[in-house]
Amino acid sequence: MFDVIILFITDLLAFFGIYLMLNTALNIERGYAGIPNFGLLFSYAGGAYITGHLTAKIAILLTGAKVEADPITQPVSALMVLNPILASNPLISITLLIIILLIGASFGALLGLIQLGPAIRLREDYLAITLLALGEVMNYIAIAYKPFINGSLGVQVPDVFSWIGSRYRFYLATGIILLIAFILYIYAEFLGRTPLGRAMKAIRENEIAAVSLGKSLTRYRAIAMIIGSAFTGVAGSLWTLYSGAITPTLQRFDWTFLPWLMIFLGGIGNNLGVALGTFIFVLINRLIIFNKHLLAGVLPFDIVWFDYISLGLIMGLILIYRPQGILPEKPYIPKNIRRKIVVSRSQE
Amino acid sequence: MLVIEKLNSGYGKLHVLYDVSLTAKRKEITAVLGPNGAGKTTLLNSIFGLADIYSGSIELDDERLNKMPPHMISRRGVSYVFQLMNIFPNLTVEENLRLVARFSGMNHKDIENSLKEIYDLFPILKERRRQVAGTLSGGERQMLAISIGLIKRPRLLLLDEPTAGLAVRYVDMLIEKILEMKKTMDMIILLVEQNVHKALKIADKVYVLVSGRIIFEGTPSELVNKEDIAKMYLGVG
Amino acid sequence: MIETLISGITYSSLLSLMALGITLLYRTTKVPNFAHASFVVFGIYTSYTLALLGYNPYLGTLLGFIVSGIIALILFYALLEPLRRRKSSIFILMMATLTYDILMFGIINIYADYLQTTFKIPARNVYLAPQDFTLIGLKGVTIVSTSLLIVLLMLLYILLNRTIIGAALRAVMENPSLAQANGINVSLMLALSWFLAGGLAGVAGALLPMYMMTDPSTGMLLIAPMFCASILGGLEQIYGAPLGGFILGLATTVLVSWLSGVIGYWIMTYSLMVPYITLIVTLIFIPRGVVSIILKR
Amino acid sequence: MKSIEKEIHLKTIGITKRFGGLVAVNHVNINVMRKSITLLIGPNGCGKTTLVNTITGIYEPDEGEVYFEGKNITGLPPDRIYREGLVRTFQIPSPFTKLSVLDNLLVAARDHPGEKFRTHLFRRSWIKTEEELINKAFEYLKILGLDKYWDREASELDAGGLKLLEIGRALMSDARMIILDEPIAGVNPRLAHNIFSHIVELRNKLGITFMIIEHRLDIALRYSDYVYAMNRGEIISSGTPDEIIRDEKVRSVYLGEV
Repeated sequence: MFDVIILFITDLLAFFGIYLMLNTALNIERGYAGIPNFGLLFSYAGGAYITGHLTAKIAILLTGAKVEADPITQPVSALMVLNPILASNPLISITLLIIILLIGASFGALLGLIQLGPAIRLREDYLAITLLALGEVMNYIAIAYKPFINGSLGVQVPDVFSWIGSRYRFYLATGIILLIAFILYIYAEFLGRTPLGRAMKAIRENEIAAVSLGKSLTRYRAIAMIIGSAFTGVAGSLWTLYSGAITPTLQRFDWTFLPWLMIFLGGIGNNLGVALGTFIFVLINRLIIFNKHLLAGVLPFDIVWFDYISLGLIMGLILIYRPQGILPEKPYIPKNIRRKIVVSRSQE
Repeated sequence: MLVIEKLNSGYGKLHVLYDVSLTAKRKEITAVLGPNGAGKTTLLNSIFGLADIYSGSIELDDERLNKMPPHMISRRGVSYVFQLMNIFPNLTVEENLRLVARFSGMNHKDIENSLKEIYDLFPILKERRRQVAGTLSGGERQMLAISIGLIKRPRLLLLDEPTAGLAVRYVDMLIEKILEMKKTMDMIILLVEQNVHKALKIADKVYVLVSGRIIFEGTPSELVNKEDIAKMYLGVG
Repeated sequence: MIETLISGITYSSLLSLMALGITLLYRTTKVPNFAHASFVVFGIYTSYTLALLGYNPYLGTLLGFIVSGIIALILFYALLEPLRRRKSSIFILMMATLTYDILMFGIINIYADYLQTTFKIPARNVYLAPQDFTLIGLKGVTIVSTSLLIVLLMLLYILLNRTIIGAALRAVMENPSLAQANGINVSLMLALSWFLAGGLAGVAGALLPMYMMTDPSTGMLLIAPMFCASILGGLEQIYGAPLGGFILGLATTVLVSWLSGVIGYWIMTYSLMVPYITLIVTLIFIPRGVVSIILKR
Repeated sequence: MKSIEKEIHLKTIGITKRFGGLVAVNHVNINVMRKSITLLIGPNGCGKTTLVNTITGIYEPDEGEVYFEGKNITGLPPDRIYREGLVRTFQIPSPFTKLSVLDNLLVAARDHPGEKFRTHLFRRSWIKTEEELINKAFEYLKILGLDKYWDREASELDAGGLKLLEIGRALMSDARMIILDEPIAGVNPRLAHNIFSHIVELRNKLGITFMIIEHRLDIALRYSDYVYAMNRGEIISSGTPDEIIRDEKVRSVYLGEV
């Protein structure tokens, strides 16, 4: 029983961490810069698939191991050589993890720019169409181009967490996911308080006024998209590393719609709200999934479709009744200035 | 007869008009004057159901218009000629007119008669009837906008600054036409103008609206004699 | 080669029907409808259900028009109209269509599960081409889709230009506030445009299983080509949609098959990429569509 | 000294802007002298705002050229024109609604190192600039009487407050020339006079050139050096305030007197 609870909590926290990264990314893109990124899947899948493609290759380079088998098409035999080396060598494992995450971030950022590029100057609706349309492309590429992640079969990746012992592997992975999610969250909050974040929000609030005050629309949109997509790419990388394998089946529902639902629930533009929305959603969602077997056989259809309907309904209700979310956005007021003002007032 | 009593209205939290009362009679031109931002357009919007009414009443021939949606008010015989965006730019001149006529439930014969009347009033529109409305000059465009308002033979015509931004020859001509409309057509004309001089020339009754309140009510000659109001409106000391 | 051309024309006709609805909705409600693929999928399952019940699947075009039209009306009245009344932004409206797409995806899958258990058939591989007829060497779907496109375009033209309702619809597209000021019930006209757009997508969907293997997720595959065709034609002009549909449809089929002869067969696996590339090129060079170039001259 | 003051700061040559068949601005030539307060007057819909939009890059002119400080800026995008040192406000206030009043002003600052992607992470590299800017912003907020509201959401200001916020943003931009579109519409007379005396002060102290669109001539004329009167898209008269008041053409079309 205790094990089950631990398992549940680890799984919950891992999902929370991954979604927190995605949602803060989306919050930077939409909540700060006003980009309606309906194609979050593009850079997320990009990060996940490039990790699937490169992890083994980089591991071979780092360890210098002699691997005859092609790590993409014959992953099992390649991993038989690589995994023991990684398991016995924490230093190489961690280096590999860091390299992979950096690659995930830069590939994600690049993809974000590619996705935004054609519509960067255009109106919000064209922007949304372009981003949404390109969202699915990464799956088609991964399926069509076999050497990428072995087509629709997918690949397994070397385990960078098992050096702590296979028993604790998931705890470590979850811990690292949470740590990185936390760092990204802090960064997003920091960005919101910098002049850069302020300029992004100005563009979101009123394009023409912001441009007339010298803010370049394309420049700030691009920066927000680069930052956001880098986050998304990292989340994709971690997802692959956490799962140990990846197939080109990442869905728009899970990796675009749900993040939107969570940030709407929590409050777009407010990082704390986003984190809260993410936690509430993931908790309920995991509880349902964990207890789904209770419903199997009762319903005449696959329970998974029920998710689509219930979550669609919830989103509809949020849109109509509380589009600002649980914690609506508030202007940022630096405390030290407030203090200064109070002092100067009292002197007068 | 249009009777407005103690009207308070605005947009959401923005309260624009305060206790505005106004009466406009059939076969008369009632002009509402006032400086920019005084709430003149809001008054017209309130009559037409486009603003939020907090209190007061608007009655046209003893029928209450408050709370009716704009398309129902329109069907009660009210035409509103906006200051801007007042034509369908990609339809031809005649399509503009016929479209609106058909939607007011007129039969074929009435439409033809009404069209003839309008072409008599504005011969230039007859010349241009096959032209796409978006390519008309400013003055012609304004004539078309007024004609769109007239085609369904309204009981009440609301005109929002019809001469704004027009070339001189059009201003005089349009003012003449409005006078002609008053004489030949049986309707109430409520005119919002900032061209005081021209408005005073043709109006039967004048209201001056400043900061959302009516500060003067009377005939044009009475207004001309009250110098302080003229000054306040004109904004020149 | 001729066969590819014929297949290309069929695909283009179907694509045009879908893109037509997107452009129509964009002109009236000013919102890109991300739920359009769901309307198509409902069409697919309408003709499939008819086929299962032993009727001619071509009856599905008529029934699909009504079913998908109603699905679109529900979206309009349940989500978009309340949001429009609250003066929600275009962004919120887009989000609402995306949400509805998700909701409908769940519903159609449950329906597929239901068919599967009731008829004991695999309801996720809907392919009706084997039941299609042939006439003078042409497949039924080719004849029906092209002629339906022509007929529906003509009907749409007559509706918009020869009837009073169509005139009102055009007035709403041109200047909604002026239309409303002249007694046109704008909300009702918007509802009509949603019904028509949903219906057109339903017709296309009903014909789709005669042309290709379909399933509930076919919609996701189609969303990019539909929007691409619509933008390629030009969102500002209704009749741009079939133009965009044919350019894109022929490029995806004929051009790719010609290229596979020249470059190599492997290129075929990337034919799915054509709409994306076309979309990118269009947005960079002619964001207002092909029609805008033609009209300028 | 004299020659610098006589220098032309902004010059338009034959600016024309059409919308379909509508000629909104018709061959307009104006010269705004450096360090002057130049008024642009005319009835509603006469094309004043369209002229300003065409000068500041919101619209591209159909004909004609705009020179700012001797440089041709015709058709440049708004952010480039800001960079050249020419800033404008909007007739309909366009605040950044969800930002605080203070942030609204700070957004307008020029070349803020904290706005650069490369340096934004290093707080130390921009915090000094930020503090200086905050002090400067508070000075302007005090002048405009907005300092009590510095931490409110801009959407909480009333119509007059939003007008003032527009002006504050323009001042914050360190522009050499500012175009104000109806800065005192909806502002009470006392504050309006206050604003104009501050404009004069800023001109005298910092040498900023002002071009001002205004309807309330009773207030505005008193503070201006030169006036252009527009009607129906054309300049119908220009001169000193005294000359303009006496000009028959201006009286008849603008003031509506017989």
